Amino acid sequence: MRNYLDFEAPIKELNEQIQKLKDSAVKTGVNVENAVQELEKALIAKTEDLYKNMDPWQRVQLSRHPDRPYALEYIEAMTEGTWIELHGDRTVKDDKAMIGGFGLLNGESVMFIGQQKGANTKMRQYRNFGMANPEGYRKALRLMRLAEKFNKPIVTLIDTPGAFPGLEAEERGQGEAIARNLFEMMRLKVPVICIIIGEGASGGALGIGIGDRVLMMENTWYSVISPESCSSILWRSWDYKVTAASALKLTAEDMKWNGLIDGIIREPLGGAHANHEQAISILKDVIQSTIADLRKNSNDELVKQRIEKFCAMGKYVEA
Amino acid sequence: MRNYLDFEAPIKELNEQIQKLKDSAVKTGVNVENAVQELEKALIAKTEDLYKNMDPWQRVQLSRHPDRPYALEYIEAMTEGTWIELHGDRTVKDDKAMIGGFGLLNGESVMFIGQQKGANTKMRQYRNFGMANPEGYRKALRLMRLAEKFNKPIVTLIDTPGAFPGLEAEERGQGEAIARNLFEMMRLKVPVICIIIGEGASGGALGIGIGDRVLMMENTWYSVISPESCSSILWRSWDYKVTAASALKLTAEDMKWNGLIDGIIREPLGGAHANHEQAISILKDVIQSTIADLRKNSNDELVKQRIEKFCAMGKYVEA
Amino acid sequence: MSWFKRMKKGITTQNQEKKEIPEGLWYQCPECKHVMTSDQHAENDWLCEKCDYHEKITSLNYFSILFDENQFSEVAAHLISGDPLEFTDTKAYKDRIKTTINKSGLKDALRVGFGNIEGEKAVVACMDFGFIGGSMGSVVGEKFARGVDKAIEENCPFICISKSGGARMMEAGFSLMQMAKTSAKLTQLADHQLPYVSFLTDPTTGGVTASFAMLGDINIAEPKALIGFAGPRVVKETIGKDLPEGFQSSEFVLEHGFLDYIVNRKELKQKLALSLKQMKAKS
Amino acid sequence: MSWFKRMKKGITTQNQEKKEIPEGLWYQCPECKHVMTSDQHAENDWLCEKCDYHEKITSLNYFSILFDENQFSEVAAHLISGDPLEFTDTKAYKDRIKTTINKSGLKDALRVGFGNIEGEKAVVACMDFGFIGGSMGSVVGEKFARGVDKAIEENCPFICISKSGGARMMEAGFSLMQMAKTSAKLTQLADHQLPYVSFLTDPTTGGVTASFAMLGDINIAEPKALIGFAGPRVVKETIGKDLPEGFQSSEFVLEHGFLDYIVNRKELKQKLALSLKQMKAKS
Ligand SMILES: [Zn+2]
Ligand SMILES: [Zn+2]
Repeated sequence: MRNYLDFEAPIKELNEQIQKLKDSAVKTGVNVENAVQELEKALIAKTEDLYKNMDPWQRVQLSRHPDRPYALEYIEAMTEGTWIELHGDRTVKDDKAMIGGFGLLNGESVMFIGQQKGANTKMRQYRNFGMANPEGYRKALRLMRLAEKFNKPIVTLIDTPGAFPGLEAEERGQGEAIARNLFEMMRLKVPVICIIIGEGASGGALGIGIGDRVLMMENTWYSVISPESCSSILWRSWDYKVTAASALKLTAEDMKWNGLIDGIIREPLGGAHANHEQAISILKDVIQSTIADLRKNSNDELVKQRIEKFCAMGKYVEA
Repeated sequence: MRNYLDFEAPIKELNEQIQKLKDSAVKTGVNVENAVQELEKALIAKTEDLYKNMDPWQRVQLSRHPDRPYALEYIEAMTEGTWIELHGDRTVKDDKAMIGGFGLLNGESVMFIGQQKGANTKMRQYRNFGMANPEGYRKALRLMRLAEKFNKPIVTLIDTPGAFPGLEAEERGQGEAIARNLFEMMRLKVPVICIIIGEGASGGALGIGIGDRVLMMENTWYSVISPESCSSILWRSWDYKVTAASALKLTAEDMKWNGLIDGIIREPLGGAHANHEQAISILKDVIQSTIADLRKNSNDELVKQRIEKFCAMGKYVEA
Repeated sequence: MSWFKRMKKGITTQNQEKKEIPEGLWYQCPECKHVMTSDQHAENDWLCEKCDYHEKITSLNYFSILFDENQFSEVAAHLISGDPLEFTDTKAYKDRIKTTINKSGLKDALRVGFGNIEGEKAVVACMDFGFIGGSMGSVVGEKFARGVDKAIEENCPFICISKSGGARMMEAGFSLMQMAKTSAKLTQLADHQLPYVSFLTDPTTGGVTASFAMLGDINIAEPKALIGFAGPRVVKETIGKDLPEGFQSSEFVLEHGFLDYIVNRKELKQKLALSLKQMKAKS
Repeated sequence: MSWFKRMKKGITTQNQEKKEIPEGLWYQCPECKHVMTSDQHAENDWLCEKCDYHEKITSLNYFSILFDENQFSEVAAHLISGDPLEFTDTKAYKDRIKTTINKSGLKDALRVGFGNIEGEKAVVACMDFGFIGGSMGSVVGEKFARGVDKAIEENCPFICISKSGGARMMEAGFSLMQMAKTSAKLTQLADHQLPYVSFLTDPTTGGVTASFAMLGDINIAEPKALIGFAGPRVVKETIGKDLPEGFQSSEFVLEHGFLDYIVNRKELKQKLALSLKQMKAKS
């Protein structure tokens, strides 16, 4: 069963009507083809309309849609059985919220790293809701260095409500782990592509988010804080999340407009959750062409440009 | 009060006689100068004799002599108030059995690293008897890389009954931590000097023991296993430690003879424990002249020669 | 006892020039309740003379402690905050900035000075908690960047004194990217083999901890400072029970391997100068 | 039931050529007690067909699994142990070596092969536990070194299959320095951007764990292998209580972050070949 968000109600309704019509046709033998076609046309129009006028808070909700593909699904599908997951930070633990390993993308080896959410209650806990501990960031860095050693491009798939704010995470230096990644990712001498595929929350996202190209899928968000927490801190109430979502300028459009990301990846009509296969295929194409594009530069040039890009971010007044 | 080992009994006796004579002179006013001089001559002769005919097991005992200077004492004295201890592995913990930090040796900055034993019961526990955990080896490596960044020579002072064989040590990868140090120390692009100042037990010692010059102080031992454990494993009894000590060829003389270390540092008459000041002064001179010597090579040459040196170790038959 | 409170406020947010405090006012230590004159307190580097409690102080206070004869020139002093997102919560960000500048006498949450420490050149960046909780926005990032550039230009070490609640939410994505920007600048400093000392003071949390504050060649801290990524309240909510004694204190963070040493403010200058000397690269 | 015992001993220490086992003999799984013919067992890559128990096998067994058509040439096959220290415990080391060579048919505890794995060149070094507990002395170190040289010469990956009780005590200091030597050789391999896969099998402990076995670009292991630095008996004595269930098993070591994956022997060749392909450097 597909899940629908509240504002997806019109889509749900049309989908159900189509299904009902088809069911009745099976029973009665009446030809409903024309009626179905009409409804499907209406569905497309409705979906287009809905997605054109999406507000930031709705984007946030879509980014968390339970039917959305998670990192592993993208990676496994794109690499067609050639992905081998690699484990461990070589110090303390294997973090299940952070996955990584090489896979072949049309024959070319790529290091994929990503935050992984779980698809059901049990897996959500196993994956700690996609909230990595320090060992997750350290595993990611280890794997990035491995990729660098063999001159393989790195692709990170970002999807996290934040770095885990637990007791042991603090003990093992969550801050240090993220900081170290920012520093070391800046000077990785291979192409690095970072893609927000769901939630891009703050330092937890940025910890695997330093790349030559930082891209956001259409229905994702990326900011320094979630709208809910922002509301609670700035408005001292949980009721301003919609306002906060707008104020934070956290959508792909806004982030691109502000020059804080390099591009937007279009999703299938109705969102990635509506058509996994197409979302995967789009992502694969983008990754391949982006790698090809980046490979036109030497690795040293990439590092230099990467550093310069991030150094140029910020708006201030020379008073 | 000075401590004496069993076989140091003749020295103890002579020392006590001298003291008695001096005490009585104070009481009686009799001139004992000549008698004292005679006894002191005898003491020197006896000590020389004793130390000339030391067997390997006695060397092992000397290496553990409770009056022997430990790493911190050497470092603090050699650097004359310019040593700053640096802490932490940047991942899990600060290991008290492994110390490290920069100090100035006649104005020149040197990174000192060493295993530290405690001088009394409480400190022995605090220092875990000089047995480092994985975080100790990782702290050491972090500090070595820091020294490398600023092109400072590294001096390690080895004094350990072994890497700690505890449960958490295994959980956090004692084997990996030592292995990583062997690998990374091989290619540190600065002069590295490793000095056994007490016990050099197995991987726990080697974990900070990869250097351009590996030196042993006269009354120390360095081998793959302690004589006691060797006895227990090979003879299946704890009674063969003296035999094992001989069989293992673990003294400075034997290790030098076999080409497994680069040199021996003479100790003051009666051992380092008998004259800390002189032991410290000798060590300081050796370190300074060795650094000066190594600096005649480029750092790249040092790395190449270091790797070649260790690669040449081993004796086998081309049958 | 309202004069105690006033006094304390003066020290923590407005006391930029110790001379400005009228004589005869008093300071009460919040730890041990010991009372001393504010002059005595300032003379004592704003430590309690009885229990060594380290009062929060300003960037100018730190500069007066560190720079020889309190001589320094400011780097990028003129930068002030824009309002890149036209952000409004209960108040417009633009107005908040204006009010804060007027009230605090500060231009933003970071001040960068260039001068000598025991006769050796150094760039010191220092955060001011009095400016929106020492939060990091574009101005903090850019001043940090120019401080690093100055250190590279002068071929001298770079020191950053952190004191921050984290990111500045009103700059959202821009604020987040200052973590990346400051880290990027530190790679450039490293390429020049110049030492970077991170000095963490009470409190250092959030995005500052997760970027430049943890990236020192050596990380050092004042005693008993709060240092963490997530704030203690959030951690407590996450684990659903009370936090252990001393959690996220400097001493705790040292024990867990993230600090090189803790230094009393009275010994700061001397020890820092020695550390800098020790790390000066040998060519 | 003495023939079961004989059989098992044959498998673990003498079974270098599976064809040498007379037909009609039986293998009983020590885990689940399932009985199968030794031919079936060998056909099944020496796994229990019921519970997948991975029996200890020899270097030649592993080569038969890994190398295409079991074709390989040996590297430094002729090296045998000297007696650098003229070591004698309850027996002279020289005699121990001679007896072991005669009894095991092995020359020392490491065999190095060069051949193809799924059509790609590779050097595989593999330890034999049957030779003084797979202990590392000068011959193991030198063969490892020549294996690395061969990989560099052939510009191909290097794989080491570990199975060892640790250092060879009878070579004392020489044995210890093989940890340094093998690690040094791996820096040379790394300089050539050639992949090194460490494959840990039951048991891998002591000096081997604390050197080359933990230094893989990827570390992989067979299921349920014992992997540790200190042996479980020593750890138990140190902590003075029982060890937790599964302590130092492959699964435990994976969970603690030191293994990249655990692989069933049946999937070893295919998965290893894919990993090697993934790491082949792009120039
Ligand atoms: Zn007080
Ligand atoms: Zn079985």
